[in-house]
Amino acid sequence: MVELNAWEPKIVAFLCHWCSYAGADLAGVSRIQYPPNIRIIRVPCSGAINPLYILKAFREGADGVLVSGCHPGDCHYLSGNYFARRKFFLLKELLIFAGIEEERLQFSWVSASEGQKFSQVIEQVVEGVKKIGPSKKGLKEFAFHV
Amino acid sequence: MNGEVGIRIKEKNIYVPTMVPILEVIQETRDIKTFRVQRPSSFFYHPGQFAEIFVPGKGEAPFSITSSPQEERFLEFSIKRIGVVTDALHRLNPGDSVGVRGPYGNGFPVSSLLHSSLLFIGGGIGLAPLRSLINYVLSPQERINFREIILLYGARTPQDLVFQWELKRWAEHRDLTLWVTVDQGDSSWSGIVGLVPEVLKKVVEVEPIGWKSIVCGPPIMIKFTIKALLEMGFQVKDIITTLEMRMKCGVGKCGRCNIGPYYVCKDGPVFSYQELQEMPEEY
Amino acid sequence: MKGKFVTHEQVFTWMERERGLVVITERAQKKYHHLLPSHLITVKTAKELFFSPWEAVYRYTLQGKTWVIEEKVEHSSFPSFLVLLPCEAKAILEVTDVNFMTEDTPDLGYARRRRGVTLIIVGCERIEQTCFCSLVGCSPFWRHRESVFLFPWKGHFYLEDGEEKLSLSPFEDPQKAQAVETFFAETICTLPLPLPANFPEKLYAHFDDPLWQKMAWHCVNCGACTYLCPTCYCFDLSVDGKLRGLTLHTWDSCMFPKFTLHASSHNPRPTGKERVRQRVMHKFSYFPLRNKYYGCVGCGVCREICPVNWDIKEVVEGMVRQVER
Amino acid sequence: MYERALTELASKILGEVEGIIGYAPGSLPFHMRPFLCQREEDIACLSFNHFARPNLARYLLTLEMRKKRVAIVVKGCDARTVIVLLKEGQVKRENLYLIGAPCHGMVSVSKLEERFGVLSPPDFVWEADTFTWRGERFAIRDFLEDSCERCAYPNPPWYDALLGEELPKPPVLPGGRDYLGRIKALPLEKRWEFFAQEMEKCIRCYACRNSCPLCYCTECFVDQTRPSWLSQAATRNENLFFHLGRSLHMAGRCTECGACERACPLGIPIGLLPLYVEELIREHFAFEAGMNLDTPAPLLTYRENDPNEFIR
Repeated sequence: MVELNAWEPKIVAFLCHWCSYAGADLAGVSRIQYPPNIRIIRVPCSGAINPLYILKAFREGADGVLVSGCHPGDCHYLSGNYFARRKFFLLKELLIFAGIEEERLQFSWVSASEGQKFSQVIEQVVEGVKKIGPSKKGLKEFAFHV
Repeated sequence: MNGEVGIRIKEKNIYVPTMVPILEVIQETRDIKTFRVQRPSSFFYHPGQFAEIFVPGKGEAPFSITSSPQEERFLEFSIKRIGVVTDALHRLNPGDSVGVRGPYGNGFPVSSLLHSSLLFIGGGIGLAPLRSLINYVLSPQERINFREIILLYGARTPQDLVFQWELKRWAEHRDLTLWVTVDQGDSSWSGIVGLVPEVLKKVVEVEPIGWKSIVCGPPIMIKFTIKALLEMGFQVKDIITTLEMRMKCGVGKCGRCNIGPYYVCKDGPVFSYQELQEMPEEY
Repeated sequence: MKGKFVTHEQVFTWMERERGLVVITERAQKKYHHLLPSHLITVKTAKELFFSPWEAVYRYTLQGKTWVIEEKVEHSSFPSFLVLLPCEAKAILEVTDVNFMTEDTPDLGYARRRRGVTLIIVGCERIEQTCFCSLVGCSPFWRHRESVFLFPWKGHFYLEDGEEKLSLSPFEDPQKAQAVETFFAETICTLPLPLPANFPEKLYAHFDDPLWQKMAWHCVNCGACTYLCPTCYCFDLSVDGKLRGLTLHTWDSCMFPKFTLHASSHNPRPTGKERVRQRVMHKFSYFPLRNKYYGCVGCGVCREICPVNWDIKEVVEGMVRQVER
Repeated sequence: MYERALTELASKILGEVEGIIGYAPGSLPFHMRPFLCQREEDIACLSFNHFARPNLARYLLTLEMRKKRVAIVVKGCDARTVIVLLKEGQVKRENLYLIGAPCHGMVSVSKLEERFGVLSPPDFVWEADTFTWRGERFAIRDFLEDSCERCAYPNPPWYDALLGEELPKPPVLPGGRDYLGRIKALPLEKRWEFFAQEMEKCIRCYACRNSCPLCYCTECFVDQTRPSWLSQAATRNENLFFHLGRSLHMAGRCTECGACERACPLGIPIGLLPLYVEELIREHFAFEAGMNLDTPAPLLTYRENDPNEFIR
């Protein structure tokens, strides 16, 4: 058994190529520290994220999911993040309605120049997820003992 | 106190495959590869049977065994890239391992073919199951049990011909008459051009008495080839073909591959045309 | 074999004592909640106890460069008794057992769970409007020599337990037992007649009947009927997990298009008509042709739960008229 | 109900249309079934009552029906579904003839059983909004299916012919019947417990999906293999994944007809999740599915002042 204090959350971060991914890059080259719990998946646009990606991430064992895109109005594809915002709003509210903690799924707008904000967001997300512990509510339950 | 049900159960899980290494991969055509895998111990089979191949993380699918049972070291499977499992298979290299379970199915009715002349007709990847039987009957021990042997093989284009190395060997084999045709020739092709059923009527001149024909290929080709064979005077019981179905278990339990009361995985995949005629047309 | 009698209390106390080892089906529970303990473990269908909705067959793991396959080891505690209705018992004994417990290729998961379980059949006092068991060779008092049979009779339970699987001490009352037998025989006479002889063969000949199209029209092709059917045993083997995962043995249904879809995208049963025909034909023709019993036990569950009132009894009766014509 | 109006209308239009998709008495009491009326002699079978549960719009999507001009009997919710199908280009207006049936709501058999025990059809005499059982009078409203208790649209918003007369809007529901409210009022962990318990029951027979006229994907995401989203094993979390995924696919399309809930053989209130999504959409995006053809679907449009507080 993993002891709770030894447990580190696994967080999947979907970052849009044009802003948040570049923001993460900037955080990296600027040597800004942030927790190493995230696994980044680069997507062309936050609007390209199918809510099923997020559910699937939970199913495969993510303790938290972060989705990050360009600020409203800054989308490389003009309006992708506006459409995304509606989808994410519904998804987030639906998960909360179904009894899943709101810290599990978080969103942020991070631009290419916001390396500092990126690291702050990651810190907040990791902290939030750490507070509520490992995810059990979306995970596939094929626990199997040989 | 517990009731013992009247059947003794062998403690072996039939769904668990044996992992074996791939020994060799041969690129046959653009999308067909032949995989030579190590033969698991106590894997004994007849020509025409198939095995389930398991690619970890991807799934399982049934493939006919294309090597002759007389090969002791390995099994061969010729596989076209078409779905999830085959796609994953095509990414594998010698040294990687796959799971094998089987053999399943009835195989060709070898005993009823004894002392007859055999007319093999294959289309595309349909040559794979035939190859097992062809090499079996061509082997020195078995050859005396059969009379004349003809193989008519067709593919869409010269690039789609599988087992070209084997075809070369067979062409030189004096115990076998080989006809190869393509639906559409090109500049490099000097052989016969035409659809299998037409070529069959044109070039293969046999008196159907004492002959058995074994047909395998895409459904549409089988359909018209059988028609041509009947026109040539073949009896329905002398035409043998194989069927394809989606299969999972391989032992007639999972319930999906039935055609009427017959399970293709257990009672087939080899059926005579006579048996086929009695089945509902749902394949 | 002559039956004996036990009191309600005897059965009740025995089940209380063996609680944890006794499982009851929801339908039996609903019918006999007033005679049997109310807090026994219930299962929705009898088959799911042996034929799990899902189970892992083996685990595969990539260790270094080799794949390791580890078989599933059966968990230890499992019930010893299953209380169920006659139709549900017939489904186990004559359909799912026949499919899974073949001598040469047994389904190990099913067989392991099934082996230690004694079926306790409780006969039906009342016949529901959805029942049609007499049509398919079952009856409200269907018994089997390897199973225990109970039937509530005038303040007692009539008990047939030739192999003494329940440690009850029944008393004999030949006169009363005779009365029970007479009651059974008389009741059976009043039930609808079985399907005509050779119906499986005749139905088989009507594979291409245009009636199928008409009958299949309003079926929505969901799997409710097959999943809740006590006899439907079709399953799927699928994998889950990439570098470390399981091969799963899960329920599957012939009503789903993916059931028979080839990798080449050809589907031998492309529309609802073929799939509905397969379901009916499998139960009333293919299965009996192979295994002599009908693949349907007439429990009527599918009639009850169908969201669009697609009625298998009606369809079979329609086909009977068609083949007799 | 409406039998006379139905037969009159049917004999008038049959010929003009190739078939009438309607309801006919089922094989069991308290059951109605979808019925395709194509010949004169079928007309007598057409009927409508408090047990016409399935949403018939589903049958417009079968291959043979798409090619034909058909008439279809629609309740308020079914008509809204047809409008969504029209909007999504699944059916053609010129191929449709909508027969509107003002609906008093569907009666739940299990609620009847709960009250009256084993049901015997001759005990009941049915009227539009009341019924008598062995001479005693009851209100239909007290025995409605959950999905119908919350209904706000008894009349089809669109029809070519109407059976009977339009009904007044049903009264605002008393608090006890506000399902969403009841769940929303629970604390997070209790909500989880509730859904976990319900999802545990689900066997993934897809009766909900297949009864839903708007679940018409040729390949549902649960059946996809590239990628494979979830396994076939009907475990609690996998089931929740399916129902969440389905609710999201229905976002801005679900007309709250409750066909999924009524179809569920295990009585799981599956409607809750899509219903909540629709409530959010109503509240935040001011949209209701199936009311007209012009308003763009909420997820195909946006406003700059959409909710943004949940994003850092």
